[in-house]
Parts: sequence; structure tokens; C-alpha cells
Amino acid sequence: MARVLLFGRLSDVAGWRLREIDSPLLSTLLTTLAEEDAALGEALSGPGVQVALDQVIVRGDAPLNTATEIAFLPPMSGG
Amino acid sequence: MARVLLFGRLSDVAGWRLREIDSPLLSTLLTTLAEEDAALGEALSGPGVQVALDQVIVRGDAPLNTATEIAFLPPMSGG
Amino acid sequence: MIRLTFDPIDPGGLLNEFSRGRLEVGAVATFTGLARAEAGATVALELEAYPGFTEAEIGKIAVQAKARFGLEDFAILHRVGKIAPGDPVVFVATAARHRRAAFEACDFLMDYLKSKAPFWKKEHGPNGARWVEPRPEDHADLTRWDKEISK
Amino acid sequence: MIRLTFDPIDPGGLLNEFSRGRLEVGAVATFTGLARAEAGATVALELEAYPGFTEAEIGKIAVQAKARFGLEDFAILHRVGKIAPGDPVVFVATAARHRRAAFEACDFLMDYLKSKAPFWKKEHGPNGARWVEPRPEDHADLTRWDKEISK
Repeated sequence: MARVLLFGRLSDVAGWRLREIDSPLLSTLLTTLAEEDAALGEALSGPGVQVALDQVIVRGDAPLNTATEIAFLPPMSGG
Repeated sequence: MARVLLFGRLSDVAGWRLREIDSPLLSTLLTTLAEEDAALGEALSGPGVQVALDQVIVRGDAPLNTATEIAFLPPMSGG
Repeated sequence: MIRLTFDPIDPGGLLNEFSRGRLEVGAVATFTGLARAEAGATVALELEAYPGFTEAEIGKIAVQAKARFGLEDFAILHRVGKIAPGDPVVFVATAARHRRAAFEACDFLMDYLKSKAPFWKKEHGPNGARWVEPRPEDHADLTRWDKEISK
Repeated sequence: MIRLTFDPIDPGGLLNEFSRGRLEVGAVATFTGLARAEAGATVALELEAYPGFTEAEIGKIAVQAKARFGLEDFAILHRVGKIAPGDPVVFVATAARHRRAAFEACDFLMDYLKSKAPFWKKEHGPNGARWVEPRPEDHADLTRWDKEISK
């Protein structure tokens, strides 16, 4: 069970901030989330959304293990 | 009796900061001071020394009255 | 020092703590960003950070700033959560031997924090809330520093 | 606010007092100048002002800065008398709606205060005291602002 975190407007769209979800790959996790909630699926694939695995920004697909923390980061507004 | 004020290194040269001296003109005051203390006379005519009468910088000679405050200001160092 | 806090920031206490015992520093510059009421259009500001990640990203830039401007030290404190108008949102202090370096480093850090640091900002108004994107001038402010490099 | 004081300056207290209740300001920049020990070469700094005249001359520049940078407010506190290494010599705070104006005005005021304000400065060292003249770079800092006008 990896920890999935949503930030900014993504958590408003989803209605949650933190969930534990079991998925072997980042791509399969995205598919699962989009099937469950089409609006969230669209928001996650929107422009400027970055993905951090264990607090490191990644591009492309990646394997997930049970301890992985996956954060979806919409465009940052600055403080 | 006008109030004469010396600032910065001028008061170190003269050994005083504030005196009351009677003189009809700025030029006569300078002559009096230089006759009394040649080192001070030289310091007062040195480069960059400004004169303020009642807190306003003046150039050239000026009449003094008994209430006038005359300040000799060596080059300012900033704070 | 880089810290996020849900509690109100005390800029004065931070400035005195930061300045204490600095016998050779000479120059301390600070910036305090206050939440603006926007004539009632903003009832509260809400800032979200990603704990750990946000401090680490700020840290990368702060280390750059320290080297680039020859800073002796820096302090960055950023409020998160709901912030009332007039309350401090961010406090940055920089210490250097000469004031030019202290000013420029503080300015540089603020340009980064206001435009690219990992925060998500929501403005709560009388008619609801909206997420804020960075202003174009925030990005323009930040590119000033790139231009200076290529001069 | 422009004030000279023989007593120690409390930059933190001044910053909090200056920032309090500013609902529309957004940006507060400060600069604190600390006396440097210069590795023991300076035992104390001594600053002399011409009370009344010094505040008035600073006031002329501060009014210019307020107009030029669109400041909401400023505070300038300058220590006079004998100052120990590490103690604050000068504190300047500026408040503006946006941070660029606050930073630039604070920088501008400091350039003036450090190079041309009516103070006379003596450095007391282990082998006696000497009067200090402004450094060439202080004047160079100040001319930056003239160049910007003619751009």
C-alpha cells in the first residue's frame, strides 16, 4: 500500500488529501484513480502537474513499492 | 553672543565643542578663532568644511546676531 | 534556518535572535510579507506546503544564495495554514559583511519564495475561495537574476 | 519616523511595532547595520550627529524616497554616541504594497545614510581613535540611483 498525497486544487477536486492505494506502477495508479474519479483523472493529467516519489520529482512511469510516498503537485503558487 | 558649535575632528583640534562668542560677521568670527588658535583656524578653512547658520548651510560671509547658532561641519562620514 | 510553521510568526523576535552576537557581520537585511486584506476581498489566505519536500526545495535555493552572495547566514520562516490579513506570511533574514550582499540575497530569496517555492495558495473571500497561480511579475522578478548572470 | 538615540536600538521591537496593523501593506523590508569588531581593531565606534540638523537632512531624503518608491511608510532609527561591536548602529524599515518598492527604498535610504548623512564617525581601536571618512564604495553605491534616473 503506497501513500498517495494530493496538494492544492487536486485535493479539492478529489475530496481527499491522503489515501493508501496498492498499485505496481505509477501508470497503473493513475489509471485506477481516473477510473474511480474522472474529474480527478483529468486534473492529474492537466498542465503543470508534477509527480514526486518519496519527495523526488519524477518524469515518466515508475515502479511503486509498498513504502512509496506518491505526491501529485499542481503548479506551485509560491508563498 | 552667538553659539559656536564644532563637530567631528574640529572639536578634537580645538579642545572644545560649544562656545559663546560675540562677532558681527561670520568672517570676523573666523578671524577671531584663527588668531586665538592657529591649528583650529587652519582646520576651519580646510577642504570640505561647511558652515551652518541656524541649521542652514551657508556659503560666503553672513551677518551674525546674538541668537545665531553657527556650526562648523567637517566632511560627513555617514552613519 | 528554514522552517514552516502553522503558528503566527514573530518577525521582531526572529530578527533579534538572528542578529545577536554577530561581531563581524555588519549587515542584516530582512523581508516580512504580510497578508493583504485587499479592501475586504481577502478574508483569509491559506497556504499549503508539502512538509519535508518544501523545506528541502527552499534549502537548495538558500544554499545557492549563500554561495552566490557570500552570506554569513540566513533564516527563512514561512507560515502555512490559514492566515488573517495583516499577519506575517513569510520572514527572510540575511547576514553579510556588507549591505549590498545582504540586500541582494534577501531580494533573491524572496523572488524565489514568491514565485516558485512549493506552496499552494488559496484566497478566501466573502464569496468563497479560489486557488492562486503565481503572478506574471513574480516570474519576471525571478528572471532578473538569470539576466545578471549572463551580463 | 526619524529618530536619533544614545540608547541601544531594539530592531525586533521596532520591526514588530512598524508592521502592526498594516492590513494593505504587504511588504516590509528592513536593514540593520551592526558595528563590526574588525577582529579586535575596533573596540568601539563613536558617532556624532548635529541634533535637529541631522534629522532634518535625513528627513529630506526620506520624503524623496517615499515619493519615488511609493512607500506607505518608513522608520529610521540611528544610534549616536559610543557603540560596542555587535550592537545595532542603524535600523531602517520601509513598507510598501509590493516588495520591489520596499527593498529598493530601504537600499536607497541606507546608501544615503552610510555615505552622506550628517554624522561624524570615530573608530576607537586598541591604539587610539581615528575619524573615519566615507569609503569610496559608499559614494559609488549612492550614484547608482542617479544613473537609474537618467536611464
